[in-house]
Amino acid sequence: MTMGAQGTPVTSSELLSVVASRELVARRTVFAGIGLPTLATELAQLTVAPEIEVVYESGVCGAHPSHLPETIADSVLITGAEAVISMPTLFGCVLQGGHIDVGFLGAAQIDRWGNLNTSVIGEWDSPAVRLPGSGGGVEVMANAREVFVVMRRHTPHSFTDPLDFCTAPGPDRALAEGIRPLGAGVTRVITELGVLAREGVGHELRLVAVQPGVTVGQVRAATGWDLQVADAVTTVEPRPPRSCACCARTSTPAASIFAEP
Amino acid sequence: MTMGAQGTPVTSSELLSVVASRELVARRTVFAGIGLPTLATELAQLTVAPEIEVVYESGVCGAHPSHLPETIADSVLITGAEAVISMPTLFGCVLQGGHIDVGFLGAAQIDRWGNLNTSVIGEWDSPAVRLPGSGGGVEVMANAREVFVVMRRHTPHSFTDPLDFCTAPGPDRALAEGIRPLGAGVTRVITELGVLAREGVGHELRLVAVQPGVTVGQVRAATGWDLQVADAVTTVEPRPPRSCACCARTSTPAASIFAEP
Amino acid sequence: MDRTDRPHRTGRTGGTDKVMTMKAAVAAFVHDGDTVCLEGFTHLIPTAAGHEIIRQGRRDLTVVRMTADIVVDQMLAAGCVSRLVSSFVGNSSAGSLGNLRRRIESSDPEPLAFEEYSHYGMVCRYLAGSQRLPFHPLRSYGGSDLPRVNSDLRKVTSPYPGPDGEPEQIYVVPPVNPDVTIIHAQRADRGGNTQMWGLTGVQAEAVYAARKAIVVVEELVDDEVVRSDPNRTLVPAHAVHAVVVCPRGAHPSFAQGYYDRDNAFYRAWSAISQDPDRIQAWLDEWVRGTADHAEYVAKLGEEYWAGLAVGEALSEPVDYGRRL
Amino acid sequence: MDRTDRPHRTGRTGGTDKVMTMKAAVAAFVHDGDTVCLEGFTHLIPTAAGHEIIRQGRRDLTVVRMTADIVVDQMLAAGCVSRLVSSFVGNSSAGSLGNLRRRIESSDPEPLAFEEYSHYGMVCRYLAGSQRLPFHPLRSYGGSDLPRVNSDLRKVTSPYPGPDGEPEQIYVVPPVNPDVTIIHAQRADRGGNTQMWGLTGVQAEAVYAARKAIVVVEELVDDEVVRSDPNRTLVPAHAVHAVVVCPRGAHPSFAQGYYDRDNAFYRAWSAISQDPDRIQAWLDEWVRGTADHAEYVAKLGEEYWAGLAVGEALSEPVDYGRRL
Repeated sequence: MTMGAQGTPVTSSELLSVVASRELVARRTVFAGIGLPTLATELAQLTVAPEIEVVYESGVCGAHPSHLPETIADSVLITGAEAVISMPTLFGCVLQGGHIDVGFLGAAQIDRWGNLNTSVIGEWDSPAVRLPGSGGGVEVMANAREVFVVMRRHTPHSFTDPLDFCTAPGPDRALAEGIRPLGAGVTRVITELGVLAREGVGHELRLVAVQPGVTVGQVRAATGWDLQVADAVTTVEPRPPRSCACCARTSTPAASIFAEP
Repeated sequence: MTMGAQGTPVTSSELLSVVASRELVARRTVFAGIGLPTLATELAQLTVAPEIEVVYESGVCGAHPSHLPETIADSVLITGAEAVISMPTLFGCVLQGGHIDVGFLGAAQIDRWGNLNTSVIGEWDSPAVRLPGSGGGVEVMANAREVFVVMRRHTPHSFTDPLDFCTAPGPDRALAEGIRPLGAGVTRVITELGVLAREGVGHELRLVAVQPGVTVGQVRAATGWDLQVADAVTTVEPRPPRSCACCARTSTPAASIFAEP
Repeated sequence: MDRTDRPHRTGRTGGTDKVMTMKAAVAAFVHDGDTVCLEGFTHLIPTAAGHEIIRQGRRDLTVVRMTADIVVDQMLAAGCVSRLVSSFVGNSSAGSLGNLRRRIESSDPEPLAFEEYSHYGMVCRYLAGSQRLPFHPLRSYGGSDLPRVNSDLRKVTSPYPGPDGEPEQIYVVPPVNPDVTIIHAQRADRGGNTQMWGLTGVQAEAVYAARKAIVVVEELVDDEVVRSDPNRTLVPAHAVHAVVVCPRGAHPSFAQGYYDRDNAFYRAWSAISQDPDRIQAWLDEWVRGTADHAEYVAKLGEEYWAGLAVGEALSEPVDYGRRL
Repeated sequence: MDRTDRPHRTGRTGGTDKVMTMKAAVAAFVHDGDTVCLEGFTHLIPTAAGHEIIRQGRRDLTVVRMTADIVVDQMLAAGCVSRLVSSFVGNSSAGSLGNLRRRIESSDPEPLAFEEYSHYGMVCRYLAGSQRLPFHPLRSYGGSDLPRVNSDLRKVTSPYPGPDGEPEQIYVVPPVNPDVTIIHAQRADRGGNTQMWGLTGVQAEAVYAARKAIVVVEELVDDEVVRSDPNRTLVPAHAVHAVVVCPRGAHPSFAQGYYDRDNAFYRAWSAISQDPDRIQAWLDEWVRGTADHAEYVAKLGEEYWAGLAVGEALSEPVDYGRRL
């Protein structure tokens, strides 16, 4: 746990969101799913990327919330929004139609190509852990121009190859089956240890930045495959800039927003 | 031209509409396309079949018009309606979804199986007459439980076999191609000479009623194939019952409603 | 059956009065072994209907729902469900579902057949079902393991050349046609013309896909209210078989403009559902121990509901015009 | 190009000001040889946009429109169109289209390529186009001669067994992706969030199917008006490239709540379009002879418009609620 600008404790969730939000600079439309991605996109819009348009997985476009939303379906996202669209329009026309620049996903497992597992740990028929499943993850991966992944825990169990199950495949797996997805798949993975990046089809994830105080060796040791490392690995800016200012714009205390479920 | 109840002239359109509207007794949902079918369904709802629900090809359900509508898209059908739905919902969910009991169609040509031509007279590539085309006719024929056809002119050119072109095929033609439509196809044809009926798949149209003063022989002579005739041919009730009452419920004179375009 | 058990004709033009009690509607339209769709994407979740299904002790249901959340976990705990078709099984972002996980991970107390789709896969199943299509195509699943464990995810070859001029394959999903779909909405008229606002999800398609449909509403309104804004009617009367008036019936989810989401309950459920005994006690007290949803609402108490109250934010009216 | 020719950033949160003149929008987004979709099913027909295309002398357009009616006949007469994709070619129920018939029946003065679909075939082409699907299935065309003359109507075999257990075939249509779609609507904000009511047809899908979209509106409204009723926004800003303010731009069709359909004009057109000289004279006077739609409106005169005026019929507001 690090400390925020005003001395408040910064949880891992907040740190991940802040780093993720920075990556959104210069992107245009973002698709925000359930959980951490919502926080990251909200933060981005309120801080480093005010021009991005966030489309929520609930169907809200152009939200102007009176309070910082707790979920993608929070009623404050709907009241005063520019548009609320149905699921067929959202997934069919907006996402599959190719209007999304960046999709945000979480996962229990990720492999070196950015394929994601959100279904089961263990065997499908008798899983050790039943995870929430695809949600819109399969669609985000297939249709967003690029995908950012936020992983809460960077361990060899979550960064593993092969996956126990591939729920949302990146373009390499899709192409191997003869199906051509629209986007590049995962291009950023943000964890509590650092940031991995991937160029697109045919490329593996590479370590490009570490969190303050974390070494390249630590990240490689926490990764379940032989992780590639960029020539110049940078260090993530430690202080979450303006995140507290953004929370101050609303009446919701940061602590409640960033609480782990 | 015959005379209506109150001595007003009854045009052929009005007569056709009145006869057609009577056939709607005991039907539940009716799909009303452009032109004459609109008049027939409006009349039916206002006279002999007040319980029928009319779904207009424009997307209006449960209309409560302040004035007798001139078209399926008349603004008086929309204001005060119970629902207005989009084209994808109308054609996809309501019509193709199987919610329509009776569809109403017009045509330039009809054959003995109730197949319809609304595309061209003559050859497709260099037609003598370019007709309006399918509209929703292909869908109405494929998806309504049964189809009523109103034909303005009963002549060997319009009652012809084979058709110059089959736009909207009945189930016999569809089944011959291995495709199974939902409904029975055309079950009633109403003309200025009489009423033809058809039982469903495998059956031809049969003359079941003649307009007052018309003989079976005249109808057969006006039909371009050897028309089957029912054992007991009835005569159509001559007076358009309550049709003027229905017009009186609105502020539109009957004459303007029933004028030929 | 009392009079409210079946729709009866009224003098209402072109309409049938379909208002029934929840008890009567569930008795009439939800049977053991049925495929029951409950839709509502985080908003307007038909919780009260799920509770009545529990009260009436339905068994062996196949539940179809994009986001299987608290109400599904409760129905699982009550032993109503033998098969689940879903694209997200979790307690929103508040945690996981104890009963669901025990059923799938340990067959405790009995196995649960589970068919996993993606969100858009579910949407396309409703689209196919509502439109009477044999399948619906979607640009998902290429390279996924889901088709390996779900044989209903299949491919067709497009009859048009792909962007590179070569034949193109695409995944398709089959239609779903539930025996009954149940949705919750803000308001309807007695005939079933149903108006919703805020998040509208996939409810209209889920209704059209079903053989029968129950609409549960916060408010029954006069025909004139509905007819003042026909574009707001997302589900027309012809697709509805029962209208159930059940205020606050979407709790703990929300009804835009009526009451807010009960986030505390979502968090609490994650704890309750970890413990099979606690959840049975909860069901005994709040579902099996209440006669109907009105009693559940009263038991929570007005002070509780005050905490979920919302202020007013009215839409600006639009003008439909009238002929002069 | 003047400043209004291209969207420019403003301080508006998350939005771009896309307001342009009709002249600038057509100049920017409609080019010779383009595929241009004009949608609006009998209601909100983008006539003024069609007139501006005529004024700017576009050539060799492929026009995509379900109901090819007066505005298409006019564009044909002006020589703008070489190909038409449609499901109904007629002057509503008022008669037939003279130019269109001469072009197709007699190649007079030049041939017109014509692709005939059914209404739902067109809808499905927009659905496929808007969803980036390689095709969309529909239960039409079995036994029809249309597939014989339109090779884009094709069949696929469903990968699921049919009702009789045997393989099932179904027709499909290909996507349509116009270079530009133009629609008319009641109102939008400066960013392009577009609200429509009354008949809404297939406009949203036609916009999403297009590479660029122009929305022509009766009224530009403040953001707060749109945001008071987000469910009314059928076309969100992200799908719109230009907003053109053009009151009465749907004449002779109607704009629900703004003005009624000009039935007399529909009937008059059937006569005008029978005579090639009369239609050119009409175009010279009313289109080529007017600088823009405002001049066309003024030329008709206030008395004329008074005959199309409608009274008020306001929708009852709904409550979106606000957090307390």
